[in-house]
Amino acid sequence: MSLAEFLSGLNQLLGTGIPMAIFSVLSAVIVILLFAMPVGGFCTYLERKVAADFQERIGPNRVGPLGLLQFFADGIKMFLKEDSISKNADRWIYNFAPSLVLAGSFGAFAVIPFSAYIIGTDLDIGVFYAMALGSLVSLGVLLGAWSSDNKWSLIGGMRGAAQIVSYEIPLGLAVLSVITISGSMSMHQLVAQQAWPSPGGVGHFWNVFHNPFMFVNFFIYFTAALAECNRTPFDLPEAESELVSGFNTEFSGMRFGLYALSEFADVILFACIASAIFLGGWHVPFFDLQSLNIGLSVGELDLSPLVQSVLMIGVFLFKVAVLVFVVMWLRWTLPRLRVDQLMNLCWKYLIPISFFNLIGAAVWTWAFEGRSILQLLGQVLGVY
Amino acid sequence: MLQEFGNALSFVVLAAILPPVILFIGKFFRPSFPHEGKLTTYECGELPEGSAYVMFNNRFYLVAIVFLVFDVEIALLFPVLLLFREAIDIGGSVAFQVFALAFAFLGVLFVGLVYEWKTGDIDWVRDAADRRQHLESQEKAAL
Amino acid sequence: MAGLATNLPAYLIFSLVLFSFGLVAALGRRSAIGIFMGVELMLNAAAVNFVAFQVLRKGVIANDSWLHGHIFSLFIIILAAIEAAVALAIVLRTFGSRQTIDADRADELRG
Amino acid sequence: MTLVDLFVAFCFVLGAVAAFFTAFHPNILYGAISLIGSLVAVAGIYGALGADFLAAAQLIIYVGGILIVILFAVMMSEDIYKRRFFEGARKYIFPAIAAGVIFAGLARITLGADWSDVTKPDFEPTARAMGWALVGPYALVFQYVVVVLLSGLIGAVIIARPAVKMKQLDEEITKSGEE
Repeated sequence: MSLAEFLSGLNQLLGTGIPMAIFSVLSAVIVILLFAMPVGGFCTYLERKVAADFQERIGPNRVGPLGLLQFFADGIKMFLKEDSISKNADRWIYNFAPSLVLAGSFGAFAVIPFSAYIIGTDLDIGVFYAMALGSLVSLGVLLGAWSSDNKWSLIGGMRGAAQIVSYEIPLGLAVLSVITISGSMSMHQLVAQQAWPSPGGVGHFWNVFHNPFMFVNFFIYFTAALAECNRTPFDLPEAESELVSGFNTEFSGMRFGLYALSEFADVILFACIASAIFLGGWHVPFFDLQSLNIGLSVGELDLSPLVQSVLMIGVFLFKVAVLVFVVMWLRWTLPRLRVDQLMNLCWKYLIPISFFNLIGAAVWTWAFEGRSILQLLGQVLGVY
Repeated sequence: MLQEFGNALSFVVLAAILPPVILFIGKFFRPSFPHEGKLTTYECGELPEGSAYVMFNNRFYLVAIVFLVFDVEIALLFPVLLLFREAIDIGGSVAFQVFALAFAFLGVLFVGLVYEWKTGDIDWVRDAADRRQHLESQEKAAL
Repeated sequence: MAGLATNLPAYLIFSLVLFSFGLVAALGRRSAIGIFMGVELMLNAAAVNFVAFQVLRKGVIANDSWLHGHIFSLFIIILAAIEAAVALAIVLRTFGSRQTIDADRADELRG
Repeated sequence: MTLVDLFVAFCFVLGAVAAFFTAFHPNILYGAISLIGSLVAVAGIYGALGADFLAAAQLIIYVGGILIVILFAVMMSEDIYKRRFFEGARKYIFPAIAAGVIFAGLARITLGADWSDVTKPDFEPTARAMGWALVGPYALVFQYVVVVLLSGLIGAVIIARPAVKMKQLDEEITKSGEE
C-alpha cells in the first residue's frame, strides 16, 4: 500500500475532501524532504565523527550537543556563500545539471519499501525503475563537469561518467540474479518473499543466504554501488590529490552543497536498495513481525499494524545504518584505486564473476524449485 | 496503476525542481561581488589559457561503446528472467525453454566480452606509447 | 483537450511532428552526430506509434494478448542503441583521420 | 481534464519543442541537450500509455546509454565555442520543405480517418507479459537480436580501435603466419 493511499486513508477518517494528487505530492515531500535530505545531511556529520573516531580525535562537537547540529550549520553556511559562476561557463547547462543529478538520486526513493505497509509507490517495475533513474545521475555529472569549462572538472567528469557508466553493468547483473530468484520486480514482493521460512509461508529467508551465488552477488552489488556513488576505493572523479576535487571544482556555495547532498543521497539509496533486496528489508530472523498482535485498539481502529509498521521501519533503518557505517568505515581504511585498476576490476573481474553467478543462481533455483539453503536444511531436519 | 506512476512522477518532479528553487531563494541572501579574478576558472592561481575542450584518446569511447551493448543486454534480460521462477512452477519444459533462451543470450555476449579481453581493447592503457610498452611486456610474459 | 490521453490521433500527430523534425535534422545538419540525432528522433517517433496502437486499439490484431506493439518498440530502442555504438565508432575513426566530422568534407573514397 | 491529460499534453509540448531545437539549434551540443528533453517526453508518454517497462527501458538505454555516447562524441569532435554563427540557413530549406510536405500529407490522412473504435486502455503491468512474448512467439527474434548485438559490439570496437593498435595486430598476424 503506497504512502499516498495510507495518507488518503487517514484523510477518509478525518473526512476532509483533499484529492488524491495532493497526497502523492505530500508523500513525496515526506520521503524526500523529511527523510532523504535530513538523513543525508546528518550523514556528513556522522562521517566526520566516524572519521574522527578512526583517527582517535574528537571530531565536530562545538555546534549543539555533541556537535549534532553541525550539519545544520554547514547547510546554512553553504546557503549563504556566494555562488560565483565563472565567465565562460555554459550558464544554461550549468544550472540544468544539478537538477538532473538530484532527480536521479532522490527520485529513486519512491520505490524504497520502508515497511510492509509504507512504501513510496509500489511500482510493478520497482528495481528496474531505480536503475533507470540511476542512469540520469551519470548524465548530470557529465554535463555539470563539461559546462564549468575547467580542465580538471572536465577530466574528473569524464572519468566519473566512465566509472559510473561501466559499474552499472555488474550492478544490473546482481539485481538480475535477485529477480531470477524471486520472480518479481516490485520491491514489495521482493521483500515479502524474504520472510523467515514457515511451513505454509512463501518466505525463503534473506536473499543473501538463499544460495552461495547470491552471497557473492551481494558483495558484487555492494562494490558496484560503492563505485556508482564515487565512494572511497573508487572516488577517482573527486580525487582531491590529483584533480582538485574533480568535477565539482567550479561549484561553490549551495551548488556544491547540492552535489554533496546528492552523493550522500546515493549512498543511502544504495544502502536502502541493498538492504531491501538482499538483507530482507523489514524481516527479522526467527520471527515474523507481521504476526505480532497487540490487543489494544483505539475505537474500532486496531493499533497492532501501526506498531508492527514502526518496528519494521526500525529494523529496516537499522540495516541501512549498518551498511552506511561500512561505507564510511571503508573510506578510512582502503587506498584509492588507479584508473586502470578501477576499470580492470570492473571489466575483467566483476562482470565475468557476476555472469557466472547469475547462471549459478538460475541453476540453483531450477534444481531446488526456488528453495533456499535454510528451507532445504529444514526439510532435511524434518522441521517442515 | 496510473496512480502509482503519479506518485513516482511527483517524486521525480519534486527532486528536479529542488535545486532551482533552493538556488533561486538563496540568490536574495547570497553576497554577489563578481570580481575579475574570481570569475576565471580555477587553475591553481595561474591564468587559465586555452579552453577546456581538449580532445581525449579514445579509451573513454571504447568503454562507452561496450557499456552500451551490455546495458542493452541487461535491459533485454530483465523481462525474460522475471518469468524464470514462474516457469519453474509451471513445469520442467517451460523452465528449460526460458533457461536455454536467457543463457544462450548471455553466453553469446560473454563471447563478445572474451573477444574484447583477448584483443586488449578493454585494457585501460593510457596512450599509444604505453600501449606499445604494454604489448611488449605481454610478449615478454608470453616468452 | 479532454480525453487527450486516450485520443489516438493526438499520439499520431505528435509522432509525426517528432518524425518531421528528425527528418529535417537528418537532412539539414552538417556534422555526422547531428545526422545521427535526427535518425534517433525518427526512430522514437515510430516507437511511439507502435505503443499507441497496441494500447488504444485492443482487439483489432488477431491474438493481441502478446503485446506486439511493445515488443516492436523495445526492439527499435535496442537496434537504435547498437546503431549508436557503431555510429560513435565511425565518428571516432573519421575524426582521427580527418580532424572534422562534417559530413560534406568526408567525400574521398579512400580509407 | 484529468491529470493524465495534462501530463500527456505537457509531454507533447516538451517533445515537440525539444525536437525543434535538436533540428535547428546552431550549436550541436545544445541540440544534444534538447534531445534529452524529447527522449524524456517520449518516456513520459510510454508511462501515460501504461507501458511501464518501456518507459524504464527507454530511460536506461536512451538517456543512460546513447546520450552518454552522443555527448562523448560531441565533446570530443568539435570545439563548440569556435563557431557561434548559424551554419547558413540555406541548407535547411530543402529538408524543411520535404518534411513539411510529408507532415501535411500524413496529417491529412490521419485526421481524415475515423478513429471511432478506439478502446479504453486497461492498465496492467506489462513487464511479465512482454517476458512471455519474448519467450513465446518472439524467441527467434530474441536470439537474432543477440547476434546483431555481438556483431555490432565487435564491429564498433574494431572500427574504433586506435590506428597504432591495428599495426601491432597486423604484425602479430603476419608474424604468426610466418612461423
